[in-house]
Amino acid sequence: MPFDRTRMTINYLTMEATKQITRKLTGSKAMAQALEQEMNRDKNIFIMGEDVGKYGGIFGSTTGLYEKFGQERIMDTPISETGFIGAAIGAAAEGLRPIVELMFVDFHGVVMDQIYNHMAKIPYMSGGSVKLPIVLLTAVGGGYSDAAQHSQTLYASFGHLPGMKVVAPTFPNDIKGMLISAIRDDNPVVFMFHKTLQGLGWMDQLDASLGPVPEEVYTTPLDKAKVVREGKDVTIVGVQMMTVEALKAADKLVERGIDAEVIDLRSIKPIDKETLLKSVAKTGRMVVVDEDYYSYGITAEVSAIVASEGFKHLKAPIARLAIPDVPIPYSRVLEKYVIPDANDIINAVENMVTY
Amino acid sequence: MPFDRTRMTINYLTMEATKQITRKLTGSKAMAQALEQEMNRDKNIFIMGEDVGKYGGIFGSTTGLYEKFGQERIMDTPISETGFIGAAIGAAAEGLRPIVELMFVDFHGVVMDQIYNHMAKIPYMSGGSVKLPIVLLTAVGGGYSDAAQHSQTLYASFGHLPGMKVVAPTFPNDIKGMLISAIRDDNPVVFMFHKTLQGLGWMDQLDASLGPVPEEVYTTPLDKAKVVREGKDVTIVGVQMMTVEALKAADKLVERGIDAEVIDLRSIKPIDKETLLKSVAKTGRMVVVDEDYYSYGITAEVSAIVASEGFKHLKAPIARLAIPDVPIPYSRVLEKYVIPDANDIINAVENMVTY
Amino acid sequence: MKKNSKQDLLWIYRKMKTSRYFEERMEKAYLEGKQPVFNIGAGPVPGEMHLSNGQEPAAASMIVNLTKDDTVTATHRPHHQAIAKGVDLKKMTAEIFGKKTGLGKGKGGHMHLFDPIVKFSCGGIVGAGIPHAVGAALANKKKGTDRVAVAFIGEGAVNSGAFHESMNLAALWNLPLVVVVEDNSWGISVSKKNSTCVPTNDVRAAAYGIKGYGVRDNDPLKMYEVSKEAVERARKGEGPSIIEIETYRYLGHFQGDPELYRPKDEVSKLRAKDPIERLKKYLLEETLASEEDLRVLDQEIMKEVDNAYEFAINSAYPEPEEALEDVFV
Amino acid sequence: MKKNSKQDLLWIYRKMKTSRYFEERMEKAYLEGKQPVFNIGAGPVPGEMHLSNGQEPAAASMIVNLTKDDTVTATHRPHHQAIAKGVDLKKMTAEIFGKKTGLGKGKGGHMHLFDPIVKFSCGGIVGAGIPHAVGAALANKKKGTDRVAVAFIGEGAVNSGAFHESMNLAALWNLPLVVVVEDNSWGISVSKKNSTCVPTNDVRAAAYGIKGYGVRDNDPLKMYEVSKEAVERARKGEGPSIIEIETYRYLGHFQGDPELYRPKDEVSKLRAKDPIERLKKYLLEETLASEEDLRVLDQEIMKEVDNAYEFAINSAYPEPEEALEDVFV
Ligand SMILES: Cc1ncc(C[n+]2csc(CCOP(=O)(O)OP(=O)(O)O)c2C)c(N)n1
Ligand SMILES: Cc1ncc(C[n+]2csc(CCOP(=O)(O)OP(=O)(O)O)c2C)c(N)n1
Ligand SMILES: [Mg+2]
Ligand SMILES: [Mg+2]
Repeated sequence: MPFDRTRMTINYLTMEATKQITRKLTGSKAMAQALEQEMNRDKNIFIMGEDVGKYGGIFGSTTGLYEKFGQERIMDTPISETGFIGAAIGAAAEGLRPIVELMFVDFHGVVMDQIYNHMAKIPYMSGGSVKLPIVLLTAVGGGYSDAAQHSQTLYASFGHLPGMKVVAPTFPNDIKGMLISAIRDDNPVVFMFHKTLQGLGWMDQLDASLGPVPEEVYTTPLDKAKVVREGKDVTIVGVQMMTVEALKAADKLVERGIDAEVIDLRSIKPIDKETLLKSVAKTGRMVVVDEDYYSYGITAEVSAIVASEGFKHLKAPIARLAIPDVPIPYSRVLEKYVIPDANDIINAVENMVTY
Repeated sequence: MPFDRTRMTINYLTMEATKQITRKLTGSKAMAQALEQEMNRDKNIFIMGEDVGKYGGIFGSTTGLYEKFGQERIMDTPISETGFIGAAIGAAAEGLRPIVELMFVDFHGVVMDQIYNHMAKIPYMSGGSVKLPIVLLTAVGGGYSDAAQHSQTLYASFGHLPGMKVVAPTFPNDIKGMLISAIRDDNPVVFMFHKTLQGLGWMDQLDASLGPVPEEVYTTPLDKAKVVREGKDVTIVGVQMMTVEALKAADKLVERGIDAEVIDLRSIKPIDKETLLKSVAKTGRMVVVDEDYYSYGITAEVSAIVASEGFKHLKAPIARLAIPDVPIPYSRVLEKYVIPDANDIINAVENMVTY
Repeated sequence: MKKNSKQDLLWIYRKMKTSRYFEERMEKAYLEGKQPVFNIGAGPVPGEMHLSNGQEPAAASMIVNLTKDDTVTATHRPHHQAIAKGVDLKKMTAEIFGKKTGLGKGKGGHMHLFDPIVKFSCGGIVGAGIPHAVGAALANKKKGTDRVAVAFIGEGAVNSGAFHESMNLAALWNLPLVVVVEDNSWGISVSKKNSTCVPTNDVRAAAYGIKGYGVRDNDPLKMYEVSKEAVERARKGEGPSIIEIETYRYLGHFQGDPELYRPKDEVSKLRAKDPIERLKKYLLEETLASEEDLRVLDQEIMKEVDNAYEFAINSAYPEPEEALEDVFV
Repeated sequence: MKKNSKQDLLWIYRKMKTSRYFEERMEKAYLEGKQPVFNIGAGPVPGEMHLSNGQEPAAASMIVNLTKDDTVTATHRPHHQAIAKGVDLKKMTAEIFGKKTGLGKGKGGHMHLFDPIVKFSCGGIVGAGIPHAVGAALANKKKGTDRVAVAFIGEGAVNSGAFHESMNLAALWNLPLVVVVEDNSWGISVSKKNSTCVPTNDVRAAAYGIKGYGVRDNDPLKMYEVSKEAVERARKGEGPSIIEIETYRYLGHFQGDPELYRPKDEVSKLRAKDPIERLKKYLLEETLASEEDLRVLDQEIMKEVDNAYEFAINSAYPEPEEALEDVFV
């Protein structure tokens, strides 16, 4: 949804290409670069989705690819998610490597059967004889008043179900590396990208959405969390925008004499226990922050893992911040209230250190 | 799917009607009785679903109702879940009170959009001006080799999403009372009934599936767990078949000198924290058992609640037993391995008391 | 055109004009706070904004045949239908501004307008409103009324599974349903040619053994005629039907759409055939109204719309904690 | 019927017979451990069991036109198509018995048979296999082959959204796809009359601008003729088509179905027109085979099937921990 350039100034974050090996890219450009490089490598890869062609993906995931690969490999589809995501399964079973985009994760309900009963289970039900190397790209996240049907993350709705790897990288560098890993994986991978972290000219401009990305091809593991800030007093675990908020909170906590460690979860399924447990063994305290719904979400799973396996290290109960089990409201003041932010994190940490 | 009575002996669990006020009913008969009594009370109630008519519901939920109410109120539908569950929303908005059956919860993926983006959110998005008094009946559970697409419970897939009350009663008495409450509730309620607890003549015969049910109309709260066995050494939390297994385990634990308290969760959303916390304050130990997938499931949410709010009472880490994040396999030996049972619970408890 | 339709045609004109003017103001309101740098989340009207300028005949010429008690379900592009259906304009505008006085107390937003008093709803998921209309039609039938339900959808939505399941149900149960397909040639950037395997969707009525109507070139008069017939048939228990109207999308899919996918002159060609101007000409030619009548009418319309904006702008925002209310009744 | 079809007709006979005999044995195997008290989870073959006795022409008379490299997707009632497609009978039987030697190492079961060597798959969700066939057809086209994909579905599945989305995609992209609708009159207990708003589903081809064929009365010869044409058209790039065959379901929806919803004499009437017997009569009358030829053939078939059962019964069950394998490759 790039804004009409003829009518208005856009704050272009994307930097010009240079000859340097590592340049700064937005999340969206990192995605498009990963896709392009992999499509050049492997002719079996093709992309299907709504508006992935000339439009370049509503959230810029396929920018420029239609021009490079043409409509045979970058296929616009009708609004038939069950049809075309189901078709990806059939094509993958024939040896192709489809990448399909579900425009907003919020629409998963029209196609969940194909995703979780077929894509995720056929490899298992076939005893491993059918491989389904599919990447399901989908945009997640709120914070820009797109209301109840276009603002969700639904991390746990996917994480709960077996047979899919589910990732949600935050920074451009990870976006590229994890997308390449996802494409090369012979299993179904749900690749969630956060709209606000795509660095699009028509959304909030965040520093986090622009970052150094090596020009060459590289892979980043699909099952590892990452310590993005080291600290010793408390561990804050986030994903995507909540990682960004956690870093913001950590910066402010310094002023209050608190040294927070921030973990970017990156992988929703499987969760990287080791990184979490190692951190909590050091800090003894944990806040988990999620842009998904509270109940049965990331805050529950991470708390459960750490409370069980890191029991002896915990100096205080784990704090859970997430959307309080309400649909995401439209009005800015309401939406802001339900999505956790740096202030909420700071409050949670402060309550905790005085526990 | 009652077995052909002309060909084979059936083990009839259902007792003959008597003049007594409370008689023993199976889960299925308890459901049908609740539906019948409420339909007699309120002409706005009608039922739609596949095979709910003459067949009486594949798992006996609507037994005998077609004969009593006719096809205007007990409507067989085509295999069009999005169509008819979506139609329930439209009809509810017009003041009717539809009850719709999704034959197996495993099929939710073809209709999840109607359920979670519309049924669950319209009341909120309308600022409360649209009420949707809908009951979504759906059969859950495995254990009889129905394989990956017909054996799931998916408790957390529903529990994670806001706007629906989600219940999963175990015993006939609760089934009737909670179904009546669900029907009378002005909000969408997902009512999950467990196939094996319906007391059907063609499945495993369990004592738990037959129990005393008052003939008169009564309601049971939709948001309360129930202590079904008092004990002091450890709390075992289950739902439906896992409650049954927990009770079995508790009986055996007595022999080993362990006095277990068993809680039947009953309500998946919201979870009744008070009952859980009260119990753990007494026992200091907890095992959570779930027939749903492990990650982001009931074991996570209950652990997180208790680890956070009951932190100071815990003498050992909470143990989590659930399906180990694999699709449900067909072969009996494999399926038995992935679904927790009394032995698994006993082992978990024994590990825990020696913690 | 029968003589007794004068009132109807003036009504259609009024509703088309109201919608047009309402959206012209919305276009401006939407850009507030988004200049010089566009940011979708900024300004008094944040989020996505789908305007229907050019598509007014689909709504007004159909809904003139409905009463307050008939049901309409609409889409992510709902203003023209909402206005024609008589949704409270003040509350609707307030909702779009995210105010407490809005239809949904600020919780719904522009894609989620619910006015049960006039039985109007819409939503952001393509195709999803059709089953709701089927349910309303079912309720109408069950209650023994002669009320109908009308589902408005885009041509893109016809390729969704929800369409097919709904049409089969409606035909099977012989429900009083009319589905209006607003064929504006585009589903975001995907042309009808690239989404739909048949040239027109009225032929798909054959798959359900029901009536299919086609209206060419955004014609408000023809749309009126055809809708009248379809609604009357539905009222009389003669079953559902599909109407596809070729219509025009003047603006981008949403505000901010760069529209690089369509020919630069497409819109100017369409604007030259503006349906409101065409109807106006017809009204004058047939002396159903005078220039002066229409001038007065236009002023009334502007006043009504301006009042609604004023109400919306002057209303208070909800308190943050109200976010937690209304999940359950 | 052309002369050169002799081989094909004998093949069809063989496949129909194999399926019939396979399922007759299955009916018995399924009841083991379920007598005197029926318990769906008991015995060597637990779980649901959907048999296709009576529906053999749909599968055999279509698949005779396919090669190993063409793709077939089937349903919850998959044995007749699997056998016609040449799925490894031993591994298939072992799978149904839940053995380690099965197609899916015992993880799939009777509704989930996957044999990538002959490009066969099926599944337990109504309608869900159609998009998979679309994807296979798309792959065939992308690879520049003349391979086709055939989706078998029941008449009940035609009312699912998946059907509609798939047909539109296939027609839009002009894919080599044939959808075979096995109309056995019932979707569990719901009759076609109560599920489908049109009498026959071939008319629904009009909604996609493609060819629709109807085959009456379970006729294996007519099915052969029509399928041949549809497959040839698909191979030549002339696009998808729909074939609906009126067929018979001799048994309950699943084993254990009390079948209280259908007339007691329905099945006996159908059985009197058994398609295998009809084809046999035709083969003899047209002297395409002698009684002796067919007797020998029948014996071969029984041996093949008996061997498969023996293999299955003698195979080992998986180890419990193997449940944790194969989630990811
Ligand atoms: C199920 C679903 N898929 C995709 C989208 C994203 N989307 C919103 S509007 C739209 C195009 C709709 O086209 P059409 O039905 O022709 O309506 P129009 O926008 O032209 O009025 C798309 C793809 C959605 N909202 N829901
Ligand atoms: C999406 C979905 N809805 C419902 C079911 C339950 N179900 C299994 S088979 C069946 C009937 C199918 O009828 P039809 O397509 O005619 O096939 P048949 O059984 O007659 O071969 C139903 C409703 C299912 N498996 N999947
Ligand atoms: Mg359109
Ligand atoms: Mg059938």
